[in-house]
Amino acid sequence: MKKTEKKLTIHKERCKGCQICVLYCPKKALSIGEKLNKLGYRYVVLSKEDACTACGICAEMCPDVVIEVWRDNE
Amino acid sequence: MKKTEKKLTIHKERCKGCQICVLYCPKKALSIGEKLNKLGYRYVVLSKEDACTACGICAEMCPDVVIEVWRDNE
Amino acid sequence: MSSKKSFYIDLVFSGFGGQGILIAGNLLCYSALLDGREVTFFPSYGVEMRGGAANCYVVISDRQIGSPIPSHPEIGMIMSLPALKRFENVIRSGGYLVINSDIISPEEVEREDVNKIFINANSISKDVVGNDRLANMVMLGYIAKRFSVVKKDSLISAIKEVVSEKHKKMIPLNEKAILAGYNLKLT
Amino acid sequence: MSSKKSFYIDLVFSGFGGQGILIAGNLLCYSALLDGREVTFFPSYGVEMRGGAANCYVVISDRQIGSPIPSHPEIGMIMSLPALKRFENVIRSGGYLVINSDIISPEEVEREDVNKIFINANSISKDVVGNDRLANMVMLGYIAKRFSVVKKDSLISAIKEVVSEKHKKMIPLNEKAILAGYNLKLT
Amino acid sequence: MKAVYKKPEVLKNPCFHFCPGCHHGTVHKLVAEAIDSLNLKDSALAVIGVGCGVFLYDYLDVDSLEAPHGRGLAVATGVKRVRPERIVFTYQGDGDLASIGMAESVHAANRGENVTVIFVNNTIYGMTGGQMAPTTLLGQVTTTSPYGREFHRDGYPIRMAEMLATLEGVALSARVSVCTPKYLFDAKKIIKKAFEMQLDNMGFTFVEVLSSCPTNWNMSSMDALNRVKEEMIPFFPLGVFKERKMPDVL
Amino acid sequence: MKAVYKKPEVLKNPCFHFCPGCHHGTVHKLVAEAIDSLNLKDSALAVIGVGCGVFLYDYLDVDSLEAPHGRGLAVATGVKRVRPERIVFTYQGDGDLASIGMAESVHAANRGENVTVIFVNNTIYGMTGGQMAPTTLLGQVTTTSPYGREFHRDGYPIRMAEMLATLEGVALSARVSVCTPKYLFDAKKIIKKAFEMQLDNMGFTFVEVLSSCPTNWNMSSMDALNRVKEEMIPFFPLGVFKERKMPDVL
Amino acid sequence: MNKLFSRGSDALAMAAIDSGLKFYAGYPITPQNDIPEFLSRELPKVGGTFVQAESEVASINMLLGASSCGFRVMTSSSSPGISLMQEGISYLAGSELPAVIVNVSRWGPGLGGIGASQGDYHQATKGGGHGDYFIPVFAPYSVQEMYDLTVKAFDVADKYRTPALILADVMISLMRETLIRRYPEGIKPPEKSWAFGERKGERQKIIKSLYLKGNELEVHNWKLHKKFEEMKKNEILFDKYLCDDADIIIVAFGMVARVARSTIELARENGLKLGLFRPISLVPYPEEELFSLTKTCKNFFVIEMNTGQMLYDVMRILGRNVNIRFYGKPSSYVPTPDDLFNKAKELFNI
Amino acid sequence: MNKLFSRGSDALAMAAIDSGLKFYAGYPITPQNDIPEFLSRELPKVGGTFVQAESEVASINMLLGASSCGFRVMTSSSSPGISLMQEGISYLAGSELPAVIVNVSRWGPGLGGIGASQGDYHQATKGGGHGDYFIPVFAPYSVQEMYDLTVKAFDVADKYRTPALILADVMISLMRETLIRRYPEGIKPPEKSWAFGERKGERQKIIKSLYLKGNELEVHNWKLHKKFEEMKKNEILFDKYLCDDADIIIVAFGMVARVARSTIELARENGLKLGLFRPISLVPYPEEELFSLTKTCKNFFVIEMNTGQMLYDVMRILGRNVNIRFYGKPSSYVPTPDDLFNKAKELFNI
Ligand SMILES: Cc1ncc(C[n+]2csc(CCOP(=O)(O)OP(=O)(O)O)c2C)c(N)n1
Ligand SMILES: Cc1ncc(C[n+]2csc(CCOP(=O)(O)OP(=O)(O)O)c2C)c(N)n1
Ligand code: SF4
Ligand code: SF4
Ligand code: SF4
Ligand code: SF4
Repeated sequence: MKKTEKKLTIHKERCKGCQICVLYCPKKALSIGEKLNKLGYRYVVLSKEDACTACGICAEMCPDVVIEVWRDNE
Repeated sequence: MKKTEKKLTIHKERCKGCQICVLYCPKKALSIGEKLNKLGYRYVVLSKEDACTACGICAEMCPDVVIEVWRDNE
Repeated sequence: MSSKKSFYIDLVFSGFGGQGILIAGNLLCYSALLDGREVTFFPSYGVEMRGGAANCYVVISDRQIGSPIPSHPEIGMIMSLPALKRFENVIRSGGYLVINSDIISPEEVEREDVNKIFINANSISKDVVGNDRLANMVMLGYIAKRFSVVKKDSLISAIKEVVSEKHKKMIPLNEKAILAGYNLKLT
Repeated sequence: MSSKKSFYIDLVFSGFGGQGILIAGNLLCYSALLDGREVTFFPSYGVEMRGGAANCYVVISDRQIGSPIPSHPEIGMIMSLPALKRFENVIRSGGYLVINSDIISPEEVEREDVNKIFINANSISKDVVGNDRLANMVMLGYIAKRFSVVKKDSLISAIKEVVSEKHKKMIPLNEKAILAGYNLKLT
Repeated sequence: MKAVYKKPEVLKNPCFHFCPGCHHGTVHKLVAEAIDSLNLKDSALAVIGVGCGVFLYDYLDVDSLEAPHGRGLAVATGVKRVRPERIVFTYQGDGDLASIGMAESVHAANRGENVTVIFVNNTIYGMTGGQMAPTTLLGQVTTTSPYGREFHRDGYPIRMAEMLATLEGVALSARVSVCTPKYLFDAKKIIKKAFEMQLDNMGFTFVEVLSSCPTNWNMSSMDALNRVKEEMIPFFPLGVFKERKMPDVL
Repeated sequence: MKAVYKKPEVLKNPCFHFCPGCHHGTVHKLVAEAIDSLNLKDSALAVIGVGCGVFLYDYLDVDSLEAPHGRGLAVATGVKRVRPERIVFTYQGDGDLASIGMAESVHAANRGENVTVIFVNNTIYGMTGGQMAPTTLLGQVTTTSPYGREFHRDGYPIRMAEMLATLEGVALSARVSVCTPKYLFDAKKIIKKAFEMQLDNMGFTFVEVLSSCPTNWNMSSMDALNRVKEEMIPFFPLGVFKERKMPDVL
Repeated sequence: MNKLFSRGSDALAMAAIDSGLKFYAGYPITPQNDIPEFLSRELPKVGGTFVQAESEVASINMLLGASSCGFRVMTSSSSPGISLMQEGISYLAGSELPAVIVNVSRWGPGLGGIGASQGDYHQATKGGGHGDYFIPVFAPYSVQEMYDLTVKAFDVADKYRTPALILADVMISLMRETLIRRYPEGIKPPEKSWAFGERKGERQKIIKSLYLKGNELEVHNWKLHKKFEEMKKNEILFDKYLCDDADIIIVAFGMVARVARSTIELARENGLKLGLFRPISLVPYPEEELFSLTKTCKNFFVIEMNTGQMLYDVMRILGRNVNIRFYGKPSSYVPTPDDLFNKAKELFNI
Repeated sequence: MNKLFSRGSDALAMAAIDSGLKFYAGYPITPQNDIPEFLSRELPKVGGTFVQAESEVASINMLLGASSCGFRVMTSSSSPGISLMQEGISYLAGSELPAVIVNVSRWGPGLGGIGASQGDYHQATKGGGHGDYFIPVFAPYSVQEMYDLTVKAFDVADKYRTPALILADVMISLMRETLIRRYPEGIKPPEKSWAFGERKGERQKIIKSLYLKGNELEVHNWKLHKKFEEMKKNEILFDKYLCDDADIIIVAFGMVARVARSTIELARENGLKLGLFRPISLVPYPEEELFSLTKTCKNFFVIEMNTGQMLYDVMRILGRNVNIRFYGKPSSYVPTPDDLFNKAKELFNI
């Protein structure tokens, strides 16, 4: 069985660091990084890439449409 | 037993001939007369004085406070 | 009515609703229009809706008319006691109160400096058309003639303008009542 | 500052909420009042509530002050990147951008016709008071001295006006931070 | 001789300008009776809406304040907040209270202002000559619904007593009628109770009175009376929709 | 690769001006998703109230009309009556819809205007800086209730979804939240249903979305999220309070 | 030719229908109820929509919605109701949305009375609403003008994308006189590409009055002001009567101007040369036309049914070198020709 | 002496409290929220009532209720909200009820913007509401005047039984500068025997604006007008700065006048004799005082943050024999002293 391909696009310049995605990620794969983006916020990073199952919940919950999630599982 | 004294005061100049009192008089003692008052309305008259029991319903129902009812029944 | 001095006459019609007050006023307007005059008609209005009252003003002139509500009209057609009370003091001094004496007794009128004309219009209506419902037309006919307001022909031709489609058959009766008033001789 | 030409200076303070922007602005005002000058203070406002931004304008003069919002202030105290972006083009030509270089890297500044002064205010604050929370005071101290805005004594005495009752014990730390900025020598 | 019925004291002048058979007169009487019986002549303060009831001060000997059309309950709020000792009531028609005044009515109710509302619902705009009201029944012909009220165009007749009863701030919400002796006696009781509750600082008290407007319904008084019974009551059921037994303390 | 989640098509510019953690962004997304999924980009017409959502047109690629504060539903009525083929929705805050706009809101609902309302209830005035709203909870401190909302002075938090559900003209009245994934998915469904019902000419559809305003609540996004769950939902229960299954024909 | 004996309000409503009115919203108020009553009956017959709104505030905002869709829209009310519309009128102006607003004005302030009055002149002409804008205002003085100026108002509203006001009074509205119902040829509503129609993949349209960025609101304000300057060039209406040789020129509008005509005839019969200047468009005001009269006449007599409002404009326009007298009557009884004649004699010492 | 470094809005709110404000009702709107926020905190402490109303319409009507009981009442808002109050203001005027209304005006029309503007001059001074009335209007230009003129407004409101308006702007409202908090001695609220108090068997009191019988409304209207005439005699406030020898006199109010002072200094340093005339009471306008300047000066420079509103009054007052120039800036950026100096040179060709 081929491994499911997945991709998380984080539009970091839009992230406001609210942590809603971090809270609801079922795998705790996300966290807030140290660096500031142009808006002056510490933005989210996918800190445990392997843990991510591309379930999309982070993206659904993000108020600022920062995250897009893709999967290829034929 | 002394007969109950009663009195109906009809302020005929205020009567607008709406007939509400006539309708609700339980004894059908009231009726609308032929003559016009100063306002131009045919006003109510106590046409069956004896029938009246001074129950006061006509007065209660009259929108224009035309009728006052008195009774003395000690 | 001289050719130099322009023609101008103003009237108020007043009574209860149902007495055809507005119809009478309107009929006079249409007649005057047929005579080629300028006409304004102004119905009463008030804050209170009174079941009772109905009034209107009519001004007829051969020039453009100023106010359609004359402060002191010359002629009042009075069909109820409240109407008398309301307009008695409004008629101009030297003007005319034309009063339906079947409804208002002469002693109700207080003013001295106006001319009072009493017409038993209900009775006349009863006489000529069988009921008192056209008292307004009787009064109007009289006024039209007495004060040379409009031409007789115009008055008659205008009836159809104010009688609604479904009451068409009433036109001849109206005509009768008007003529009764028109031909009325009062002393 | 000559005795003939009147004294006038206008500044804008800008950064994130929490950086003490308004406190710095206010402190400058109270100091200038102690110097006996006319002062106006104008806080920013906007339709949007942004968690982030905080700005204010301060004008100090020895005459009655016109607009409390100068169109092109001479000096900008800049504590965040958005602040830089917003006010960079507002400072008057030949004016000064005083920038916290611990937050904004020099290459972010685009304008050529203004003087740029970079202060590593967070680091200095850390050095003198143990944390970076008084970077605002470091910057303010520098500005006060560099542009002869207010007297040192006034600046120090005014601290108590802007520090709330329950933070009283912070006064000496504020003083330290201000003096650090005041005594700063930049090349 | 004792009076079985006599003109209420506070009714200084009962020569109402209302049309024959109009229930505004009846409602004026009932309010006057309540004021008499609770001895409120000095303390009552009427806030009068714009509608056929606008001349209430000509009839009732109580301090009176005329509110702009629809704003009775904002005005009453202003009065009651600074003169809590006065017994403040508004007298408003359905156009006034439920159409233009909807926001002020709902919010005063929601705030639980300690005032009493006498709401005269006659399913029409009386004073202005018979236009459609928010309470006009479906199918009812008015001068601005010449083809009958149609819900797609005009919406539904609104039941204020029920709607307001859903609000926490409301202490009493009731609908009464004065079209039969029995209903009238009920109405009398409820109106009195509303004032009593205000005296007890219970909060917002609201009495909707179904009323006739023979003139603008184009009906005789008798037919109008019947219409209240046959058409209005079925749509606007009588009753007490909410009655708080305790003052408003959480 | 297939998108598990990608930016809705109609969301032309997701660089929201909203504060960190503000649910306005989430609600904008959900509306955009509904428009995408029902293919309404060309037919949707937004009537935008005045509040933090006032710049909706900067984000959603739909024809947009700015209404005066509180008048969204009067404006939407005007639009829908002459352009019934457009799918009209209002986007309004609690100050806008439930305070100043109360009369317009209740009457549009009562008329059963065939429009959809997205009502963002964050218990506060966001745009103007945190004043008390009609939905502010008891005890809540705001800039104009510095000692906490007190019902005697300020009235009760008003439950719009429940109140409007009592009106005949309303086809759908529901309250949703976006504070957890489960609630968010429910919200998504309801918002879509509201638009579908408008497409089916069912009448007035109303979706109240409980939302956070971390800035004016003086809270972190996380605490704000919690407040929605712990304080708001208990007072403003989620659910569908009315759903008409048939179009509005008597 | 369609010659009728018509009520002013009906004439206005007919003009609206002839102009292609699509949407009317209004709230009852005396003395203008004939207009909504007429339209509730007639508008549906021509495919228009009549809505009785819950208030005047709702009415004007419904107009904002319907107008944004490119249709001709109208509301009518009377003074207190017009006050309630001021925010909405300002929004219409700011959003550049055409609409016709009819004020059958009554007597204020407050609930006042329902008689005729000209007490709303200031409100109508100097922006009752907030912000820097003017809207065109027309003042009919006959049943015919109720028709003609309504047609004009729709035309101007569309042309300049602005709300336009008809300032009428109860007399002209309730009275009946002859009316020729003639929709002028050549007047056509313009295409409204800015309005919401079918979108069909076009660019998103936004209609708003909020301008926050940079100086865009300043630009917008000047744009609105330019419209007003354009209107001054193109839309001025006035009436002059026997001004050429007049020793005293009456300046009056609406009902009063009507009475003044009779006064002038009366005066001339008595050897006194009076003339009349009547602004028909109150905004834009016929300033040049009025001022040019100072070449031949030094006496001006302003008459209004208020305590002096248009007087402010007349003083501004004529300056201090002529003799201006004022007679005000804040009363529901329109003065008679005699009244005015006597006043003229009294105030000008003749 | 209580010398503070205070925000304009706080100064105003303090003045209200010092004047004995008993009831405030208002609805949030930028940029005047500091006033209700201050009062919601402070008013209860002195036994007053603060109500956040559901709207501006409700606010003004709550004032009507509370004022009828004889207490000092106030509301505040900004332009769109003030438009919504116009009906209520007209009712207050008609019912002769005192109240203070604060307009921290913003930029219209419509939603417009929140910057400083003087676009509401017409609305404020020429009756945004219906009917024939004027209300006093005061325009502060400093934090100190925010205090002083609020005290004045309460005083005038009571004295004439009229609503009074403070026309402020966002700059003066949000800025801080020094304030001396001094309630003037000798100013006392009058007894209000007309108001609802305890009745105690007295005659029924009726407060209303409906006058239907005979000519009672005419009488009432003239009564209101007389008040205005009285105010003209007693309540005019203005400021003159270096007018005596001026070649050009700037006429400006509020914020702009403040900038103009600096302009004048700048100009005089450059050898140009400018002066300033600043109306502080916009209603009643200092007409005589302004006109009397034409004796010594023929050049007048009107400057406003709008496209020309007070200009109408200045033209009316000065007439056509002097040279009037106008510079308008409907923009949230208050012009600088330099701007005005340059404009003066340009417009007067110097
Ligand atoms: C702002 C405003 N709009 C409209 C009116 C006109 N108006 C007077 S009374 C009234 C409504 C009357 O109906 P209702 O409130 O039901 O009372 P009723 O006369 O039937 O008792 C209206 C619309 C007004 N006075 N003010
Ligand atoms: C007539 C009027 N009054 C007041 C305002 C000011 N105002 C703008 S938005 C707003 C309320 C914002 O709160 P809400 O509607 O709850 O939306 P939020 O910002 O919380 O999303 C107010 C009062 C206005 N624009 N117009
Ligand atoms: S939810 Fe969105 S805005 Fe918030 S931290 Fe995550 S990615 Fe950033
Ligand atoms: S109820 Fe009254 S008004 Fe009616 S008929 Fe009887 S007495 Fe007359
Ligand atoms: S119009 Fe109707 S409500 Fe008004 S007094 Fe007459 S019957 Fe009563
Ligand atoms: S103020 Fe509140 S509602 Fe407005 S954007 Fe910020 S968090 Fe959202």
